[in-house]
Amino acid sequence: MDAKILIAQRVAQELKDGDLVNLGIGLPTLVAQFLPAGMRAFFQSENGLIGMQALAEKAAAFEDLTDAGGTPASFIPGAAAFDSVTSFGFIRGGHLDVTVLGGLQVDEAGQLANWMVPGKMVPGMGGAMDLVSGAKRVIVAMTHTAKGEAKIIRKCTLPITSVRRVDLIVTDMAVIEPTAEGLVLKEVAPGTAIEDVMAATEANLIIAADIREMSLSA
Amino acid sequence: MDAKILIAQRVAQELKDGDLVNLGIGLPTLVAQFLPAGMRAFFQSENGLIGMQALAEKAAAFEDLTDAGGTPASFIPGAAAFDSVTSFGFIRGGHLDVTVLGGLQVDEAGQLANWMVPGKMVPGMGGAMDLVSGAKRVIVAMTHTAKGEAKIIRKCTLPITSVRRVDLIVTDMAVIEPTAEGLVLKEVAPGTAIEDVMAATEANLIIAADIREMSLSA
Amino acid sequence: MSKLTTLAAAVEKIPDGASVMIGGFMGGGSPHRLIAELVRQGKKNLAIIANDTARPGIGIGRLIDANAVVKLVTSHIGLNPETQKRMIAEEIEVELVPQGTLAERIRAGGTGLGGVITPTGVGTVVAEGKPTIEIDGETFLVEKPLKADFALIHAVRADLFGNLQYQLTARNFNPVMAMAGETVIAEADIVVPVGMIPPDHAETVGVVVDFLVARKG
Amino acid sequence: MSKLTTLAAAVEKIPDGASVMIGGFMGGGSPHRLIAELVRQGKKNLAIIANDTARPGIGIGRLIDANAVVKLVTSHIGLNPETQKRMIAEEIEVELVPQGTLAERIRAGGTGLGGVITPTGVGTVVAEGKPTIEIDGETFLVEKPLKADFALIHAVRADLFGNLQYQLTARNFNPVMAMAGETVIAEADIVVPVGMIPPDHAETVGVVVDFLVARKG
Repeated sequence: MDAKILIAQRVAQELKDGDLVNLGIGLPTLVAQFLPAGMRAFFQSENGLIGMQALAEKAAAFEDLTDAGGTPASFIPGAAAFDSVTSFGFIRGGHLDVTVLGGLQVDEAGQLANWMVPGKMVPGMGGAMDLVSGAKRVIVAMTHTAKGEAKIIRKCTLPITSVRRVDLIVTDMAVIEPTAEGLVLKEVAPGTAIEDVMAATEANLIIAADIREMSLSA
Repeated sequence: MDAKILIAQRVAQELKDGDLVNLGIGLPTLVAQFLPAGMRAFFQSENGLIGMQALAEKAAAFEDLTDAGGTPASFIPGAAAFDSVTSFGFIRGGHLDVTVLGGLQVDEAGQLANWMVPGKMVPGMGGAMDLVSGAKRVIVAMTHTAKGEAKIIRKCTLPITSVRRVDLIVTDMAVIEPTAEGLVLKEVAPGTAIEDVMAATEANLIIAADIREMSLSA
Repeated sequence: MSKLTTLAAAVEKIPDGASVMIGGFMGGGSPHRLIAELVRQGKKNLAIIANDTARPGIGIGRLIDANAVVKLVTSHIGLNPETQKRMIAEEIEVELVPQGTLAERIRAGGTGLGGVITPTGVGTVVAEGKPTIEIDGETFLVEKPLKADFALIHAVRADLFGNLQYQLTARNFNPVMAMAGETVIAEADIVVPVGMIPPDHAETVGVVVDFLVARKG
Repeated sequence: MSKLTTLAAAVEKIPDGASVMIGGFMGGGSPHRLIAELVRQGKKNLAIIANDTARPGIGIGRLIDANAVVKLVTSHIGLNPETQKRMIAEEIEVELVPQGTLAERIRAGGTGLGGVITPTGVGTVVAEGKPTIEIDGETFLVEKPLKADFALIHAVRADLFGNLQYQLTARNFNPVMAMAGETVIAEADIVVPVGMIPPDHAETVGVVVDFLVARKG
């Protein structure tokens, strides 16, 4: 299975009925496709809409309605539009149940770095710092390694996005929960051994007593 | 002439075409009646409307449209409604050209007291503190004395509304401009002698070189 | 996904002693049916956050008359002699807050800001005991956010999901309070199916509204 | 009392070196005609405040392409390699601000607040050199207000007095910037007579708008 699809499927199971959810650009946006049947989540786009959904047909594209990546989108009945001030009022004010973001690094303190590589790539933090600081639950969705390099490491070497400890890391190899005691390995991907995960991870992992294989259906 | 009418007429001459103006409850609301012909001011009501005007006929009263005193009102074409946060954003943000308020005391520093008499009358400041701190121009419209007691005094004995120096005091006896040098007596009401104003004022007054009689038409 | 409930059931969720924000300005735009039901159910020891207490017998004034309030954060009580009397008799603890500061403190509570930096009140009795901060040579007051267990909101129109629309000066504190209540109960004159309020006209977004009471229900 | 003017006349008011807020999010809801006219008139040394610089050739990206910008306060330049290149070459001084903080700083500028007290950015590089404040045991950053000489706004509909309406995600930074520009120039897809936008639907109040440019004009 494609690594991104696997991650998106697993993250989708973390959402609860009625949740207000923000999906970052890229991999996280795939999550919306894998909601369990009958479950309803409300997707916020930080450029000013709650109730966003993917465009069903290209012909319906409208220049005044895009997602946060600038891609044409559509909305569900009952959706609401608002300005950037209000949008981040929802985020910072604790109204957002879940945010799913990509990551460059996560460390043993559960701190995320995802907005710049000094001297190389300086995209800016966009909404990421507010999202990580403000959402009730922060899920990092990323590939376990990048070009063979570990991304889950002892201590972030890149500038962090927030001092806040993220709530869950979902990769193509594992599900890891940052806790006050450290990173707890809770699930491994189908066909992945615990040792494979350990080898691909620089950070220390605490193996959960009830560790199990990732379940990919609700 | 009625003292209140005289004050309202004189204050009306201070408004300029296109001004955004907030009129306090009571005497100040009379000002709107005396705008010079052809002049257009926009009246803000702090409960959430710009473009308010007096109700033309009682039958048009509508419970969801009142002035800040709770009295039914109406609006001009092009009026806009907004919430209390936005309303005070206009006031504090320097968008309000003029505020006209009543006063209990004004002192030589040009500081106004108009929101409480300790132990006797504690109405609360409502929007007065924001208005006096935030408006570009603050005009105090009040009777010169209260039950024979001077209201324009050396130093406010009542709790002040703002440390800000007000821009003009219009009473039934005089027009006084607070300056860095002190209170400057600029105009006297028709039939009022400078000595009468001095006698009814506890504060020191600087007599303007070009002191004149109040003109009550534009 | 309807949030519609009965008036009685909605108000039963509010326990004695709760902190409650109530929209309205001199009675205009207050949730009058929710207020009447608070009185009917005999609620006590409420801590009310509201712009004013209207007049005796009107709007939030009815909660004062019913002796339901022990604490009050407000900007103006000048037109309600009952509130003033009870404040002076120390039956109600009253905190007077400049109106713009009150609005911003509630906004800060609802949007996760740590406080409000305002010029309003500097050098007055309002500043007593509060920290100040100097920014670019100017002194400002630092005022704390306000939140509440409940926010009681009046809207002119709601869809079943809780998207709300307001009207003229009945808007006032309602939209900002809808963001700052732990549980938000809205009373609407008109309730319509989801989809009838277009996205650009939903002034309060339904996700923050927990319960909805129709004018008749 | 019409505020309508021509595109050229409106943009001529903006001198080289001015600070300019521009609405829009990745090009969506940007005042595209005003931007094109800034380029056509060959403006230089502008200090731009905007959420992003879109992409090369699109929206605010066109000002980057035209070498019109020397300073930029923004939250995201990830999709515009031109901006990144010029930043690294030190041709443009870029201040990166978290998006929610950017919105609040502009709001503070437009509404007379002395600053913003936010949890966002605490303990990160964003906090470097900035004061922090402790409130009820929690640490927050203090961020300064932002104002600008001009704000360039895109609206879907305007009346001649300057009341503005927005549409879906083309709203974004436009309403808040309309409060924070010393001079506000709005470009609207549709311009209607005064009275056609009812009071409850005027999202930006005309009193803050100085000049209005129609789609064709």
